[in-house]
Amino acid sequence: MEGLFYMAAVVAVGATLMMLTRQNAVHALLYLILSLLAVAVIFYLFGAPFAAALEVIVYAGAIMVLFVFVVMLLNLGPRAGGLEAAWLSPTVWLLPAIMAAILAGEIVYILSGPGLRTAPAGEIAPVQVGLALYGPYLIGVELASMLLLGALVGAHHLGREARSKPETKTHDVYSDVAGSDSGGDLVRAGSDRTSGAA
Amino acid sequence: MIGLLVRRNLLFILMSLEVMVNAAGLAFVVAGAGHGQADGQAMFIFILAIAAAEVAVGLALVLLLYHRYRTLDVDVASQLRG
Amino acid sequence: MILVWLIVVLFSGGVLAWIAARWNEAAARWISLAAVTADFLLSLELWRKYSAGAHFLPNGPWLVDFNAEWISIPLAGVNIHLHLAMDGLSLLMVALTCLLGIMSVLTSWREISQRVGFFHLNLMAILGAIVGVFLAVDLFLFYFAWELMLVPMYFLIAVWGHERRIYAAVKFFIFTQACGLLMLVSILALVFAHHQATGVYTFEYADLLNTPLSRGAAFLMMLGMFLGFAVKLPMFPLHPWLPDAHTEAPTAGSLILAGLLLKTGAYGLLRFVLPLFPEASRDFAPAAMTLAVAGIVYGAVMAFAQTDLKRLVAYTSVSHLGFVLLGIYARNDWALEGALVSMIAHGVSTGSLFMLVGQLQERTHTREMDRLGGLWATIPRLSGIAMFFAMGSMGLPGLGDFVGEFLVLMGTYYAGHFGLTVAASVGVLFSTLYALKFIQRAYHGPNTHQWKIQDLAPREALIFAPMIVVLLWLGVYPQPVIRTFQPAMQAIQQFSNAPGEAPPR
Amino acid sequence: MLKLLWLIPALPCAGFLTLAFFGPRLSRRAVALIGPGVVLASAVVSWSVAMSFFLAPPPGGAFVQELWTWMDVAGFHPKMALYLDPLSLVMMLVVTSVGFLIHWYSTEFMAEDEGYSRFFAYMNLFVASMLVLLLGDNLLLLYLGWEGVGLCSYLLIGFWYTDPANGRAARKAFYVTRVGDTAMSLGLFLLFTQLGTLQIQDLMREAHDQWGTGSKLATAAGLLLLGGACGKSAQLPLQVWLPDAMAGPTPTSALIHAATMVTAGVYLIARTHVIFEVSPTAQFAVAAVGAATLLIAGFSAMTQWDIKKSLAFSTISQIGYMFLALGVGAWSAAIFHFMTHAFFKALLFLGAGIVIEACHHEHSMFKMGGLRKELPVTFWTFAIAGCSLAGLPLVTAGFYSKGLIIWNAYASAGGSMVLWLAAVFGALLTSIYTFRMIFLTFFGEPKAHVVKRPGAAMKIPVMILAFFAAVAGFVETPGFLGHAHVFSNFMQKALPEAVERRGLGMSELGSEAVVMLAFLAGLAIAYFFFLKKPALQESVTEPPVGQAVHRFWFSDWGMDWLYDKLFVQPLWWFARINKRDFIDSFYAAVAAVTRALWVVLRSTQTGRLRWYAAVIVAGTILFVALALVAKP
Amino acid sequence: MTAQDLTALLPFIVVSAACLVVLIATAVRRSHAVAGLVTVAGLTAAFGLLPAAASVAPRAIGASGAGALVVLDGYGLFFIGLILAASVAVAVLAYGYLDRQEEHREEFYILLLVAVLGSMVLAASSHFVSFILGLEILSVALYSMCAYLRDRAISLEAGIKYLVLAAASAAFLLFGMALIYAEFGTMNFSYLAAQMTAGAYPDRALVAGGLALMITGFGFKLALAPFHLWTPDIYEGAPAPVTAFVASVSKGAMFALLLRYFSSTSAARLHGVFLVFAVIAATSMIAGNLLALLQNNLKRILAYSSIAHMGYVLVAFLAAGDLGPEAVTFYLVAYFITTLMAFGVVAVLSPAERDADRLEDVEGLFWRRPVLGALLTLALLSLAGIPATAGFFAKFYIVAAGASSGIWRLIVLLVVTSVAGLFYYLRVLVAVYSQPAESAEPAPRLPLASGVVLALLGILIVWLGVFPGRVLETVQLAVASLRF
Repeated sequence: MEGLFYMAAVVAVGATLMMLTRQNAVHALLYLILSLLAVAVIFYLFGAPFAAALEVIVYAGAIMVLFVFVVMLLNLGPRAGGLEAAWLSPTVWLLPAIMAAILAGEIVYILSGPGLRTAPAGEIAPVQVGLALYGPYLIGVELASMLLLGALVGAHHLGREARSKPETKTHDVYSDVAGSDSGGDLVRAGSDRTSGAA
Repeated sequence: MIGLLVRRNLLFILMSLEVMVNAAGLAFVVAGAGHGQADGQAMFIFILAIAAAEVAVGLALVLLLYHRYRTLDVDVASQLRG
Repeated sequence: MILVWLIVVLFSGGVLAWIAARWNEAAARWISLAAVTADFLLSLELWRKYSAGAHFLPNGPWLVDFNAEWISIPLAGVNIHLHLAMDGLSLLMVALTCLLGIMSVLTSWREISQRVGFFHLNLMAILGAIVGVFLAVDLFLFYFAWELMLVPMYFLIAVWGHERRIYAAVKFFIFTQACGLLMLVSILALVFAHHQATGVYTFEYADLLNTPLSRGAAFLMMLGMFLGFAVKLPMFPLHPWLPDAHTEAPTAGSLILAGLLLKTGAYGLLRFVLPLFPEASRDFAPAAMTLAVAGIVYGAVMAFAQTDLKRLVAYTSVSHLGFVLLGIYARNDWALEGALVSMIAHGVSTGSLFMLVGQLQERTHTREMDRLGGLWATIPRLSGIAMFFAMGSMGLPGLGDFVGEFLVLMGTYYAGHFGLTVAASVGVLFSTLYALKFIQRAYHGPNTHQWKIQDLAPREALIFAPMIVVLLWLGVYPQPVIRTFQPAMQAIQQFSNAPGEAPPR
Repeated sequence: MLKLLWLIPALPCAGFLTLAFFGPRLSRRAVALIGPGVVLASAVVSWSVAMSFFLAPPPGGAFVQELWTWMDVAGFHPKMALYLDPLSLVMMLVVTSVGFLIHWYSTEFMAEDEGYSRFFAYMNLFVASMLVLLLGDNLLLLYLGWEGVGLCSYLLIGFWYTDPANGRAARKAFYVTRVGDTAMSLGLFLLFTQLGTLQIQDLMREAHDQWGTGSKLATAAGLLLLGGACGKSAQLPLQVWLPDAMAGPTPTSALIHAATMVTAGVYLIARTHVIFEVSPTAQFAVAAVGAATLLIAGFSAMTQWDIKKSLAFSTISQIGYMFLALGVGAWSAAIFHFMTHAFFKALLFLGAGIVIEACHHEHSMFKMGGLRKELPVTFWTFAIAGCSLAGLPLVTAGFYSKGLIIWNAYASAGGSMVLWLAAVFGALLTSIYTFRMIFLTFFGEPKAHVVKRPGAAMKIPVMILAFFAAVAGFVETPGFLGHAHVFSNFMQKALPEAVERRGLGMSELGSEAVVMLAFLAGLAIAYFFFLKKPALQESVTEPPVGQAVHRFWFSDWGMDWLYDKLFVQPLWWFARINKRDFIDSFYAAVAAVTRALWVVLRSTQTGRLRWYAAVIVAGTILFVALALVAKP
Repeated sequence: MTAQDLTALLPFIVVSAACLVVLIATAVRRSHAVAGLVTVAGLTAAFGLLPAAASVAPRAIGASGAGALVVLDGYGLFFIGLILAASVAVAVLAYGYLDRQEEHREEFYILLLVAVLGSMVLAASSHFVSFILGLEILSVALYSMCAYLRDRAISLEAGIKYLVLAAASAAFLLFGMALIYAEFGTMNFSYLAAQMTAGAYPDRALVAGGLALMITGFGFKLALAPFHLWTPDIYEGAPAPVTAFVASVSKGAMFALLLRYFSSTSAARLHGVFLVFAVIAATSMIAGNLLALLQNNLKRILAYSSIAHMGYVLVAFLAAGDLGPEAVTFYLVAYFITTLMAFGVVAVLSPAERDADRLEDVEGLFWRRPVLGALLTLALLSLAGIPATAGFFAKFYIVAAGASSGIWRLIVLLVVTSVAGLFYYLRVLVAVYSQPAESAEPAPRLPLASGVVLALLGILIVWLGVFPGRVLETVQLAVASLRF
């Protein structure tokens, strides 16, 4: 159990670091997906299978796909590599690295306090999560749907083709992502799709 | 968080943002697991929704930036100063 | 109720003038003139009624009292009243305000030609705010009127001023506002100290009078309030705003600035600082008096050094107000009476000097003394009047200023400050320097620039005649003024002496 | 008749008001009528008051007429009241009479001057304020007259304002007198705070009761009053302004700088004599100042080429005599000398006026000469006045009054041999420069041809004054010459008697004899130097030492240069460098600092996204650290 | 979800419904008037329903195991009312403003309604989840609103900056919440308060760290000192009505939550947090006032002044005495009105292609458009704290609160910096009253609705300045309910 956790943690951190240093956007994306999967494993280990599943499906699946889609759309690929190199001179790295180190130190200090219970108390089944979602957090779900609606309308407005400049249509991708997430209130999701078409 | 400060490509900034939010989600799930409550995971789900919304608007902005300046370097868009 | 009328008449006059200006500008001037004269008559009527025997109302040394609910916050127990009250001191001050108000309207008859309506609105607003300051007895209302005074004055300087008006207006505003806020902090500290002692929030002057304060806290509060007033009465280190504000303000503006705004500072010291913090004022008195004398001497020397007429007259006000400050802090009967008389005399004499310089500027379009000279030949009557008021501001016996200065110096001497009295008398000597330089450069000497300007118009004579009469009357028979101020001064003395310490007779 | 006392100052005041407001519109004839007319009326009233005063002297030797209470502030209640006693009576008579004569004279002297009405307005104002000074019942009212007189002297000296030099002289006069006035006002404060009143009579009683002789307070008050007196009467430390005051028209010099104003100091000390009696040191100071001034002025007078300046110095020295008299306690002698001096000095000035007018405004005596034949009346009157000034024995008033003072300088309580010697040497100097003046202007070959003969209006006043200059002396004659004490008896009621001290080394006769000798010696020297062999003058002034001494005396013993360096230059220097008010720069500095801060902070707004993010992260790190470190 | 819960939530429901109606209406047929009308109607209806919700108050909704998500008490309702009123004003101003734009105009109203919903949730939230959700709804809507006018480069830039920085600060905020949740096991403010006051928590560092991280989130949203760098750029970049919304409603809602969070969890007593807030308040007052000194872009000046004003409110917040919360609430009311007025005038003046935010646009305004000039003067005077304006009494109240709890150093700093503040308000005033440059192009016609709103705001400023009594009572009622 312990070994698997540490291994997953190392993979996650390594993948993120690799993601940062890549010039090529696609490579970076792939590394990011890898780190997300590692995080999903950690979730599982902490007894949150439902969260792990969600992490894989929604996070790694939909959002990263979205990124890949945009990268493909703007075919950033290798061509942009040359530019990136110029921007990543070592001196640029110095200041942020120091800050990151200090912040990391602070957080480690905070976490090292006595209060944290390390061992997971046991598995929390998806049913409990579902009950919580539709018990006290019902309003949260409703609000999340409004949140996604706002994001949808905003993205639609911004993404719409400008009158003068050429542009590709990208907005239909979002609708299904937003739809799948909110889960419960399918009715609203349905209406989004229709508006998207207009 | 380092990506946010280092990379000038807006896309990379968005990706590092995603990592940061995800980290927070992880912290919540672990805390929830620690206390044996489902609240952590519920919170995680909401964080997912938030991340998704941010990404959606973020990428829309990326497209706009690309069409306007043909590049994703975020420092191009820094006319507002002083 | 008459007190409220005093303020309402002015403000409504201003608004009416602004509206009337839409159609014809002369109407605006007439309306504001009518408003101020009405107020002046009101104050005279009040004076006649109350100068006979100063009888007090039950709740303290007031002649007339008006109290109305204003802001009441039941939960927190804060209730601020619209409490206006008038005693001898404020009665005279209101009369002076109205008199100079009439003068300022008359002088700006021809000088202000564009945006007349807005000008008169501001003019009336300032006068109303000043009357408010003189009558307010509720500390919050006082502070409200005090801050309200600044804005119209700022507009007056910024819109109708001369070359560097923006700089001067902003400098004026920031100087006064900075110390005004300090005053606000000390007022609030006092209110909360009172709250701690008695458990009730009140801004009433009467209740706050005897709040038990620790020595250190009292000194700090007193200092805050003192600074708030000292900047208005340009005390020596805080005076640089005055010359700029005066040089750049239109004649009516500098008339009101010199005649009234400086008096609100002195009034504040008399009404609030001395009675509210008796011991602290007593400890602070020597320092304040030294600063006052420094102000007298420095003001006089600086006046001597100026070549711009208005700056010269501005510095004279610094010097004259130094006397007032000296008198206030000498804290005995003569000094206080002297301070009051010289306040009124200064208002009249410096006000007229400003009007004269304004007339001169209207005719010769310059204020630089070097380009003037030898005007006596072309405008003998105006020069004669200038000579009269220059003598007045020099403290020639027989005119108002002398009575004030003599009493102040006597009071200071009696209070045991021999050195200060000598220095102040040297200050008076320097006042001769600048007065004669003013006469010599502007009126005597050869007519180098062949000025051909027309002499005093009847309207202008109408302005200066009352001023000459008042100054002479003050010089020769100041008794009515002194008698009216007597009871108010008694009250201030009695408040400002720490219990047990006999008034320094 | 005494009730009309208030009319005396009121009449000239009314004259001033009418002339000031309606002057320009009135014709010259009307102005000539109003100006002197008013002063004549005032003179007539004062004579009638004097008559009734003699015939029915009011109880207690003084009459007080209260007009109104000036101010009443908790214990300090000066009243506007007029006080008449022998001292102020004599002064009043002299001022009004001599004033009228001079007014009459100036109707013609100023005939063609364009500021005609303005001149008479100022002259009337002067007479009015001088009368207020004399009749003032309390020191504050006296101070009012005092400053009024100072103002008029400023206005009149600077009368021809077109020439800046006159302006400067006028301002100098006013500044110096103002210095004196400040000292006097300090004296007033001291007196009031110590004795509780400024009403002169009560003041004198209080001073007598409360202060023992030699008390420090009395000395301080005395010295301060002496300071005021020196300022006004141009005595030693503050005498620089009188010679320059000659820039004004001659009638003003005659009226103000000879007869009346300059003696205001004498009047003040005489009026407050109790204070000086109480503190001998103050009294001695007065004597010392008097003696020193009369010598210095005497020497300077000898070296002047301008006739009016020479007369000015002679006035200073004569007032020195009066101060000497006051200093030694011979109060009535001082007033007696004042009276006689007023007559002959006014006459000398008027004569000089005629001479200047005659020689086409020529002031230098060396350019005049031999005017004896052309201006006979002027010559004779001038000669009488000159002799009276120099002290021609037995005939002239000057001899009696100066003789009395010189005798008292030795004989009276405060007197001493040194003072007496100084007085006698002064008399010698006086006769030298007087006769020098007479010989230079009236004798020798005529250098300037006479342009204008004096008209009747100028001749008659001069003749009347000449008569008084001669006759006025017999009122008070010394012991061996008929021993008439009319004047001193009359003054008895107001001023204490001069008390003889014991062990006198010489008799009054001896002192008078020595004075006569001095007069003759002076006459001889003057004759020998300035008429017989003019060449002799060069021989004295040629050698470097003589030249230095000459220049030193000429410039009023270098006092002018000293004061200029000591006070005037530093003030101008400070005014020049500090025109911009250095305190202002302090606030400008504050503004500059805030501006610099703004520039620094503005640079943080780079507009680059990553910089903003970096600042946020840094902020977070800082606050987390702060939260962790801070104690709970 | 009982009937009372629903009535309590009525305002939220109405606003969401309005948002959907606008969505559907635009889908059917794009018409600007309909969208605008529905929005305004929706908001006013929600405002109307407040008393109904108040009848049921105080209701804690979702009060099962995890503690109430949202609590509708007097305090929350007061702020919701304030937000709704302000949003109506913004909507009307936006209508006038957008009328002149060729952009699609209807989406703006949807985003506006979403943002309003977000801020309402914030004002009423008493749980981390509702807190973060409300914040994110508000922020996401604002990202798009800032970048709404897509053809303007500066709008795009503002949008990007706001998104990235808001997201980053949200991440920090979340992490802080996670730490506190890890420590206490509950996310509800009242439960947290109970545990914190009990002082039972072993791991002090964890809580302090968590709070510090959360402060970053608060600091960013309220544009307090170290986190203020984004404010001027976003204010200048975003269209004027959006800036008005950001400056007023979003800050107000956030401060409402801050006040609720800290006064309920009494965390402010922790010396560490008090010190942090004091430093923030001081730096924001200084930075805010100094940065604006020689600015000549009106919106940037107002941005910096809003930083400074938030510093002043923080001072009142730190004055925890009985007057503290009242002073904060009253100041926020006055601040809302004044900011809306100031930006409203800018919005009304701006032509189609760019915002009229340069000082030259305001040159001699008083002589060209006396009414607008007077209103702008009123706003500036109120910001400066001159008597007879709401700002004066608000500032007076803050100094009073500060004095009552004796935090003298901050009070003196407040006084000194507000004097520096005078300088740049006067600079603008001077421009308004100087001679109008002939070249100034004629300002666009004043749409009636915006005119009415601005006039109303003007009256409110004066009324609050002279007779604040009435409003003070309602404020006190609201605040009383805060300390349950």
